Amino acid sequence: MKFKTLYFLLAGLLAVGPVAADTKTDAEFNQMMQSSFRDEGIATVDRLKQDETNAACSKAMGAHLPAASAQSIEKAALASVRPPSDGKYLGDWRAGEKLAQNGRGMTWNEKSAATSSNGGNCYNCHQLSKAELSFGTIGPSLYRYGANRGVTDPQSPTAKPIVEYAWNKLNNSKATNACSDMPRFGQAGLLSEAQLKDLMALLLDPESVVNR
Amino acid sequence: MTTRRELLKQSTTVAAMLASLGMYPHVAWAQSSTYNAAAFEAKNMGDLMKALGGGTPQESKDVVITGSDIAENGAVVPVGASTTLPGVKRMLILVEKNPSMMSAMFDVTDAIDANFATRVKMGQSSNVFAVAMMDDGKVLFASKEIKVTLGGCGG
Amino acid sequence: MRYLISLVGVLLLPVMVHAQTEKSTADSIAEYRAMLADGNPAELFEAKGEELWKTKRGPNSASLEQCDLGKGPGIVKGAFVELPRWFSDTQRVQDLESRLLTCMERIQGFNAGEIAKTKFGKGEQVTLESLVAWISAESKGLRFNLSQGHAQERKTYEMGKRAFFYRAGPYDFSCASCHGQAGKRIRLQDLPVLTTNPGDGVGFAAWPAYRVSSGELWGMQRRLNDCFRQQRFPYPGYASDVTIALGMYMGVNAKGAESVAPALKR
Amino acid sequence: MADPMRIRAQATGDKAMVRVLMAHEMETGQRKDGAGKIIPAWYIQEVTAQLNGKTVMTAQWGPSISKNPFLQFSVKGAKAGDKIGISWVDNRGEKRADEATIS
Repeated sequence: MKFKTLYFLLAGLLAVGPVAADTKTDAEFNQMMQSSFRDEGIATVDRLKQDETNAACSKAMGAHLPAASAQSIEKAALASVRPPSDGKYLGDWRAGEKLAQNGRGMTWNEKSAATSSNGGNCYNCHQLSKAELSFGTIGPSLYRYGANRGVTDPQSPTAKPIVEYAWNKLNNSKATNACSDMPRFGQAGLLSEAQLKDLMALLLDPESVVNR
Repeated sequence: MTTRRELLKQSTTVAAMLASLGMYPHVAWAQSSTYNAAAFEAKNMGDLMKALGGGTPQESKDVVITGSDIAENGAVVPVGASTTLPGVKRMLILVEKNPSMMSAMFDVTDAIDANFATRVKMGQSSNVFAVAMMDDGKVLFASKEIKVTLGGCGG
Repeated sequence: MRYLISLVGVLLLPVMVHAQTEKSTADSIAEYRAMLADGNPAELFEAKGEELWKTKRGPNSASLEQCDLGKGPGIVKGAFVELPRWFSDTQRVQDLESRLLTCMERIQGFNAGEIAKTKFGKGEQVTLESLVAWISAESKGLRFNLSQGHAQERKTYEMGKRAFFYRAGPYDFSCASCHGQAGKRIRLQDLPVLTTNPGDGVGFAAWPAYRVSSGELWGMQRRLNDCFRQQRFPYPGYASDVTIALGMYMGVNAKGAESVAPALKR
Repeated sequence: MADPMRIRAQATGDKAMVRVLMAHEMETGQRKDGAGKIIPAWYIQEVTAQLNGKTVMTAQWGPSISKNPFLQFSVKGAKAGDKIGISWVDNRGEKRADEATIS
């Protein structure tokens, strides 16, 4: 009898192997997350659901993703970005600066998840203008972003690759870095096309506080 | 540490008890009838001096204002006002751009130094003043700018 | 010779002025914090917390003096720097605040579930603020030394680690987005790295703390709650499993760090 | 009744440095609550300090003193064992008095 139980146990272990342990921990973890959070205003529990990108980056725990996995995420992210509907990449840098200063959006305190109630949160992580001393350092400094890249006329063909890179980054940060810490402002519906253009102008307009 | 706390707690409890019975021998209650409401409503130096009966303030290097150049949070900004000049009647702490200018007014006696530190609220970056009102009617001041930064995420 | 010196002085002056403005922000902020360090209003909460611990309260009209924070009934000193830990009477890993709920329910007869649902700064949550201020102060200067001896303590650590790196929500943030690397800040606020010991009195070793922005005393539960808010996550339950697991993860990582709690924070 | 103050008084030479923390909301009367209603002003207006029962300082405060106020000053001719008493009264007439021994 005892032998038989052991046999079944062993057979079970062999059949499922380490995958079973993983699945069990996964289930326990998911159970912990589901039972620990509740809806509050616009911040509902379904926000805990992960897409493939977030799932892969979470699992890596800060380490680099395998090259193939990173490339496939970046490729899909890039494919999600559309150029501006009217072909114009730059809006108003003054509106962009206001957005960059605004750190609000999407918390359970916010009444609405509409793009109009969201800020760009840029200064939280980046240096942008010389005047603003209160800037974060999670992301690289963007001070003189356009000027340092020689952008004197954002409309010019020489500026095109720089303009497009910035547009892609703002729309879907994962297009250039699979596990970027930056939100996907366009793809996640956090900012409207017009708002994104204003941020583009802040970065690339030679007259903007970033470049002057 | 614990001893000090125990001691303090005992003394404060006793104090509170006696005070509530109106029997506390050492500490007299502060009097509210003398509160200078007009001075605390003044929006500018002119109105303030009118309310306090002082003349035109003059800048003086004998008056010292202490504070950091930048305050991480406007809700709590440490400020100090002091002078070693003899004959000080009152020391004031003012924040130029607050809705009302004066934060605090200290009456100086022979038993204390004209040296006070407290913490004030600042709605925005502003000049902060230490003002010494002298026995001879002179009003002396020192000022410094304190920048209030946006400390957190702004969310 | 004198000419030479003044010439050098003139030449160096612009450089020095430049260097000075470069570092002035950080210096001024440090100066600001130093000026506030003496006279932390958390002391007001400590005094109240000690009194609340010893006062007969609740439906059972009992004090918390027999509460077991892990080192035996009534032993407060040193308890804070060993929490969260496994408790055999509840068969759970508990942090300080979760454990206080247990004591308030079992000893004083309060409804722990109701207190957990109460908003911060209201009702019995106010009691908890003062209690955590005093209890943490009783371990001030001691070093964090969480147990990983029990299987559940090790498992809770692993769960906390996963939660720490769990990216989700509209911004794709995890705890690690802000606290995964050393030397980063949001705006001017320094961010402790929490995947390792960030140092004495930093990160996990700096909470509970008096927040000058709101004039409130925040325990680790409220700290984590506001982290999740800014992470754009849904609302974490007070003393929920994920908060305790994160406490275990950060606390074990902080092994050897000196506790300065209750600290003073922006 | 208001919570007790924390008073620390330490003698150095012929002076004593006094540091006080008071538990008070110091509401400005300019903030609004969640429903958009003005929260009425509530703040300490007068502070008095005594050395062994004799008044050595009086101060008047406005609502722009920070919540849970801090005050530091030094008293001349004070020595260890002397008593420092602090009292305050706010704009609602609420009062508090505490005492500490100089160490």
